Amino acid sequence: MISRVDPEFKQELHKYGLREWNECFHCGNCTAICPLTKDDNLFPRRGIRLAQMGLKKQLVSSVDPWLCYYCGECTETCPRNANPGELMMVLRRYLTSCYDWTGISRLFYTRKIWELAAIILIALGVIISFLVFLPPSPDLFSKPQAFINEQGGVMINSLANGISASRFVQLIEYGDLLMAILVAGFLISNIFHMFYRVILSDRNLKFPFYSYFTEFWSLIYNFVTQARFSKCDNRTYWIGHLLVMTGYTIMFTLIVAFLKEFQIEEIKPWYHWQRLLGYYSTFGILFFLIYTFIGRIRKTDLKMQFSHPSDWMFIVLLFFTAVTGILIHIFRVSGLPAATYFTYLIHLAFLVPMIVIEVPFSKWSHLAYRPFAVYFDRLRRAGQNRQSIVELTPAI
Amino acid sequence: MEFEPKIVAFLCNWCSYTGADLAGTSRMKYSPSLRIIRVMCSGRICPTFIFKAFQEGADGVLVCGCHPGDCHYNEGNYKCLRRFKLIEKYIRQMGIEPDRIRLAWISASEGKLFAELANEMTQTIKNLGPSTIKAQLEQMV
Amino acid sequence: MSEYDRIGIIFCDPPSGYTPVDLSDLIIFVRDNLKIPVIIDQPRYLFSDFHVLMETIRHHRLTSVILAGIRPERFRQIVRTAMTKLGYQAESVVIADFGDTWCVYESQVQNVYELLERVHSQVVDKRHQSSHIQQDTIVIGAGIAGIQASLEIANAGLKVYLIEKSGTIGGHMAKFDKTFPTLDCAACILTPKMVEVGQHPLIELMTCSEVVAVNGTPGHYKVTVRQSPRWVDVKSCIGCGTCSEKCPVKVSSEFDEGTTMRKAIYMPFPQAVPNKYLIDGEACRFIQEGKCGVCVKVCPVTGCINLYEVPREIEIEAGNIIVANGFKPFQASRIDRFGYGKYPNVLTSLEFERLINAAGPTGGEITFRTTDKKGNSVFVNDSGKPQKIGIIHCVGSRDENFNPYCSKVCCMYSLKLAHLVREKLPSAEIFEYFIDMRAFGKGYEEFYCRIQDEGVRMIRGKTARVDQIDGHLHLRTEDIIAGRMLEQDMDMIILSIGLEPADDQKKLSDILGIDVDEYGWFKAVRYEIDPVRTNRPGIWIAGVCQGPKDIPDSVVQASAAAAGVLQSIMSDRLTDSEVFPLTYMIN
Amino acid sequence: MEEIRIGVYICWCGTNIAKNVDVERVAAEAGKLQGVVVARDYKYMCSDPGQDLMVKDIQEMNLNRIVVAACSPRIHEITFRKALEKAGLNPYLFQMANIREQVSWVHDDREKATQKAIDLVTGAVKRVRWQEALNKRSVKVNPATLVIGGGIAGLTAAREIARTGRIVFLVEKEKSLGGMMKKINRTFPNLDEASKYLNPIIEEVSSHPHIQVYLNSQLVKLSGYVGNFIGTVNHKETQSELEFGNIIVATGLKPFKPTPLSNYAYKRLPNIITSVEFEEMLSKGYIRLDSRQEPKHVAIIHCVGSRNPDFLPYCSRTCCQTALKFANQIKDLLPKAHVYQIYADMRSMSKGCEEMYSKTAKRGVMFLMYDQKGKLPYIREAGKNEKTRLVIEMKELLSGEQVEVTADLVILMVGMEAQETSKQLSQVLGISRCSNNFYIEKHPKLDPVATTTDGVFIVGSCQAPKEISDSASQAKAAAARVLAMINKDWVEVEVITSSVREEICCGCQICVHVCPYGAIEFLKEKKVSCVNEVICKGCGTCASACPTGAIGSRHFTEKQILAQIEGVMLQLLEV
Repeated sequence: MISRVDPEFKQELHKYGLREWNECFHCGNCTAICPLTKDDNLFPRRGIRLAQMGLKKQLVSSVDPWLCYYCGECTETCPRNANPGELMMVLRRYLTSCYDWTGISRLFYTRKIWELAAIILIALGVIISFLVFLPPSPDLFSKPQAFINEQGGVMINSLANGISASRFVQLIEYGDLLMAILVAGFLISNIFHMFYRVILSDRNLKFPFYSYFTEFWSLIYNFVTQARFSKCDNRTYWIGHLLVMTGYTIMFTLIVAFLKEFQIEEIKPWYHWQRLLGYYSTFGILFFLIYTFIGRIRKTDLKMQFSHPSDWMFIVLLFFTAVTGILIHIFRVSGLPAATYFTYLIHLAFLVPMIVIEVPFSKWSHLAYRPFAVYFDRLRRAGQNRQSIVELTPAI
Repeated sequence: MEFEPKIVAFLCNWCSYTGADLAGTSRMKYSPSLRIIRVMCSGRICPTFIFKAFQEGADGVLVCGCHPGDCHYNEGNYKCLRRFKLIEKYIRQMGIEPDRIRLAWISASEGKLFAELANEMTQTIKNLGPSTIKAQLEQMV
Repeated sequence: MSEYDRIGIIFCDPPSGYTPVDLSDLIIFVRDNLKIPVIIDQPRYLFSDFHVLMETIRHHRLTSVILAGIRPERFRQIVRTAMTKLGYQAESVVIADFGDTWCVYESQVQNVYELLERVHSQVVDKRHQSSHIQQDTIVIGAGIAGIQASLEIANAGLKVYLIEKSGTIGGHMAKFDKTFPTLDCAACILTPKMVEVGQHPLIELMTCSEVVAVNGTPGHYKVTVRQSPRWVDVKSCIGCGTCSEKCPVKVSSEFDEGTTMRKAIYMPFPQAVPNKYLIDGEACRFIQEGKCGVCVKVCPVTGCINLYEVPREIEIEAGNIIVANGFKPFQASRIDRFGYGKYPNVLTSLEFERLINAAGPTGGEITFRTTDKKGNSVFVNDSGKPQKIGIIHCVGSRDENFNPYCSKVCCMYSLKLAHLVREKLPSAEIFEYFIDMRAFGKGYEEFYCRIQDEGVRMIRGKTARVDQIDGHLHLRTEDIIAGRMLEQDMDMIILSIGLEPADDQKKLSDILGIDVDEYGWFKAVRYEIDPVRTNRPGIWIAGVCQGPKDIPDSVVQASAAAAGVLQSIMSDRLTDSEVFPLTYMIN
Repeated sequence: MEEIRIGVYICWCGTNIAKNVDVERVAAEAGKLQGVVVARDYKYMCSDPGQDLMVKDIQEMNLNRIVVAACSPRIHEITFRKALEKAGLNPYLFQMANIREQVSWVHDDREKATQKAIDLVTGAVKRVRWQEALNKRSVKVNPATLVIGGGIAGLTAAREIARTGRIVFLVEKEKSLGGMMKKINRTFPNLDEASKYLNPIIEEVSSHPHIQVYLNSQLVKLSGYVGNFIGTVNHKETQSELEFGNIIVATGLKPFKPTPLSNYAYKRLPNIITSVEFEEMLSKGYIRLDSRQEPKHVAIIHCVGSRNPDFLPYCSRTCCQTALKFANQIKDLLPKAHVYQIYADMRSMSKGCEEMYSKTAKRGVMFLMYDQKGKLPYIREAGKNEKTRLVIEMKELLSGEQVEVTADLVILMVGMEAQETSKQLSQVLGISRCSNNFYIEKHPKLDPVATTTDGVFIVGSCQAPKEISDSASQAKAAAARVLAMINKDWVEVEVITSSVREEICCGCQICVHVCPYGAIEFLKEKKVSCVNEVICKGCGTCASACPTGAIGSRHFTEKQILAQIEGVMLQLLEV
């Protein structure tokens, strides 16, 4: 089928960051030097080609950008300094905005103030609803001892005025559940949209039905271990990424699913599972955040040189959430109920927007898209049961 | 041993000899039966050369010149054409098959043509078999 | 003064306020005594209409003009413009100012005559003095361009000093086996020219010499040349080679690009000109530590080898200098992902050129590179023949991290190498990895099609890295046209390295005062229509030192530079940088 | 008759000859021939040591005939003749056998090739016995020069020579000077005005006292030889006779008419123009469609006609770089326009052109690669509701997608082909043309501006398409040759003219009518013919027409050729 070349597409792509990649003259050096490329995934050159020619349909239906983990070697050795690595980053942002059928992420990516406004709006919404439903009890300041339990820590669930501890936790749980459903709904619909674009819209792609399941293990395996990331030479990124990923998932599951066991009144000894998990995930998140902050500021490493606002937004929110989380814990242990209450409030004010905005519409969505991309790629590969048409060279 | 004909070829220096050199630089392979003699112009080739070649036992004679109009000396190849027609008639009386001699125009850029011509002529001479002129002359003397 | 020179004198009208005076006797004096052929008396209209002035000068075929009268310099500028438009020097316009005393009294008439006489003799002498520009020419660098330029000038009957840094002339072309696109052997083209240079009475060849200082004015350059010692007397050496056999020191031969070893006392290559031996100062034990001296003992000609020879400086007078110091190949080791230097069978194209050359280390056989007992890598005949050869284009060229320009010749010589491999190893598989195939010249495209028909696989896609895995050279390339990743195991890799300015280019540009472009190549004043003229009159550039180009273009540029030299010598004046009428001054 | 002592030298030419010919055996066989005193083989006969070997033999064994079996005499006959002169032997007592181009390079069977080489060497040895000493004639050179063609090459050559004060006749068939460069608006890579360079030269040449310019005139007849040519020039229905010493041909080239390539629909669909027409539009300072609006989509298609075996099988060298220049000019004039470059190989290799390529890419030009050997891009009319009138369909190689490109204006980078007058002029000058009708240079590397005819030089694009700077360099190179000849004031002329042995001339005057140059007069009183050696060019037609063999051309005498025929066939006896 014939597709029409569209020179306007370049201007549109420029909004997603990085202007100079058009002088690529297709020498194939980046695809050859990248350790992750295989026969059908000839990224990053194919991505550059489609972007240069403005073939939107082919671009959106290719999963290549998600298979690149930006080790930066291609940009280093590119003879024309056309930043192929950074273009892959740009294409990931573009694909995120394409998969999102609501069009919100396109809005966030192209006009940064919308994203900021949305975050502030949600934060205010959280604060107000929190203050309305769970108002601070008046004697927080006058009689702080009322909230101290026998170990000297603050009973976190009974800080609200006239609301029993269990009711308090229940309300928070309802909020979390609501948020989780909302986020999951958007994310899964986007994934299905991605599935439609990558697999279904390609008429002549046929593959056995059972391969849906046989290949499913790859989704899980990649989600958990990010095996592909380990193939890049610089492994510290991979370890940092593993830490923050596990830490985040633990915190997320604790809050949404096991809030009752996690947010309890008495202060457990430090070796209790609940504390240990808390410490591990905060350490993981903090390690990653510090490493990324330094990298993005010093711009020594290639992948850190072009920071799009959406990258900063996501790290800043995560950072404040983590910091406020730690503060809550400190205030609880040291018995300061008022401080605990208000930091808890701020903690939520950062946490909720981060999850509601970042996960489905912005950078954080790659946690879903990357494993699915590997999964869809294996589906396509199973479909074509690749035999090379052109027997040019016996590629050993 | 399979009969390997010997053909004497008179090539003019400006066009056909350059064409033969071009066949060489382009590494075109042709049969080694040709024995090339360089003259300044095809007009220089006189009947005695052709008869001398047959007398010395040549199985065929090839005369090459520039394309009409391209001759470095304006008219040399026209004179050669006229003489060749005369010789063609004359050698029939001497009992030499007319196919044993041949006239061809080769320009400086037709290396390929020269190679094909050499192969083609070798083939025709092979079909005709060795020339018996030399043997007959030795019997007479 | 050559017969083409004609002087004209114009008596200008006096400025307003003076009455024109009869100059008949002055004109008679000028015509009879000074014998000036063209005399124009107080032309009222001449200087107002530029084209009439041009027409008059052209009609009388004037080559220099004397403006006489009262304050005639009013008209100097317009006459100068006319003369420069006609291609003459601006200095060919001279002023004879009678001062304010225009009235012709006895006393003033005499000094007017003397003034005219002095001005006239000054013009005649000036033509004499400027006609004596130095007839000799210095050519720096004896590659194919330097050789061609020297022959063009010497065959016109003028003396040439050919200054060559290394021990022999021939430059890089002497190292090649065949040349594209006609595949005739480089030696067959170059050696006769080298012989002609060696035997030419008017060419003085100075090897192992470098230009260290240039002063003097254009047309009269005084050049100091530092000749480092050969330690072997060129005249008496009979080239028997016994000294080289006995010499204990072995170093890698730079002529063979390190593929073979040579002795400290050596002849660069069998067809070298001068065909004599010389000693490599760094390698010779005697010169470094004062030990050995075996060569002196075995040399049949007494006194031929003089190990105490010292460098000497020679002063040469020259009218013109042609710079043709060639280029330096790109160091392939600068790109470590190709593995040059780490893996023995990754060769540069120049090394392969020597390997495949009949006079090369293996007599033209293509064999693997192995290391001998002493650890230096050599080619020996029985080290096995490679079956799969890859040629990687644009190594170091078209690359912003190294040289952003295109070196123009690598595509074509890679095709040629592929053909030579096909000729020597008919069963070998040959791959060429390129970005754009640049076969632009006469017969180049046909050559490219012929090589493709011979079964050389052209893969559009530049190889990124070469790793040696269990003896094979593992190659990763993206085959763009077929849309596949190629992981191949090769036996031998040839890197088509690009061209870079020579090491001494910066030094030379400072000494000669000619400017270089941002990559270090010499810059022509008006590259579009005159690529050989530099910003200093009398100094010309030719060949690759001006920018990467192939052999036919270098030869043509050498002759073009020779044209500039011949023209300046034969026309007795040195045209400074392009003589353009004022309106077209180039910024 | 002095005793004939022949030296035979067989050259290896590296491996070129030694690969297919058993050189030692040829030398051995040659050694057995009658009169051969020494027969050697050496790796590079044309090199310094090779020639010294020969000179030493001549002096020590006082040889008086030399045969060298090596490459073609057209390349190194002069070299070896010089070596003979150095050894004090007359250069014409020398014969070459071509065993490289005509033996080792064209036959694989080593045995038969060696046999053929032996035959050729035997023929040469037998022939060299009958060769006599001849002395080259040196002739005074007329300092005037004829330059044919008024393009940048012709103008530069004329100016370089005229500046030394010598007369130049400049013949131009058009009515104005400037040639192809006049049609060009700007030059690459720095986008300078072409007229900024061209006009001063035209001005200087047309007003130079030593240059006589003949506009809309052509050279129709030429006679004489190097240093003393006489040419008749048709000049506005008058004919003028000119005398000059050298000829510099600078007739340039013409653009290819793309009409036969139907897929480009040239002249069939609107707004499809060639690169030359686009240059005219640019020199007017604006870019307009037929409908007077400014185009929004401009497509530039490369290799139209070039690299195409049915039309121009060669690469026209300058169109890629011109196309990049066009892209920059379009972006300057129409910042909002979209430019597409549809190319096969981007051949931007000249100085500064790779940087121009990357600059053009930075400005957002879209490069699409098509397979020049496969299906060419196809231009068709766009549908009714389309924004643009034209659509180009092509298979894009870099992405592997079948794409279509919308275009308002399509510029075809047409190839360059030889002038149609080149056939007629090559016959007048007696120089040969290659298969693409460009003139053939004597040797691309040894002698790139000379031709096989001495005194005739070819410069600029009449030899092959090339850039302006290369044309100017070639013009100066030819000027150097001419100036060198003028400066030396004499030139050696081939001496193989005819001569008459009056004792056996029967006065039949056949030779007088046969000679194409009228160089033979019939002396009434002696009743014999006599050759005017100045006019005779040595073609030898008279020698073969003479019934008694009285008239013979030197160096190609009857005896010598008959002896060579004998020699060539001699081997038949022993085998």
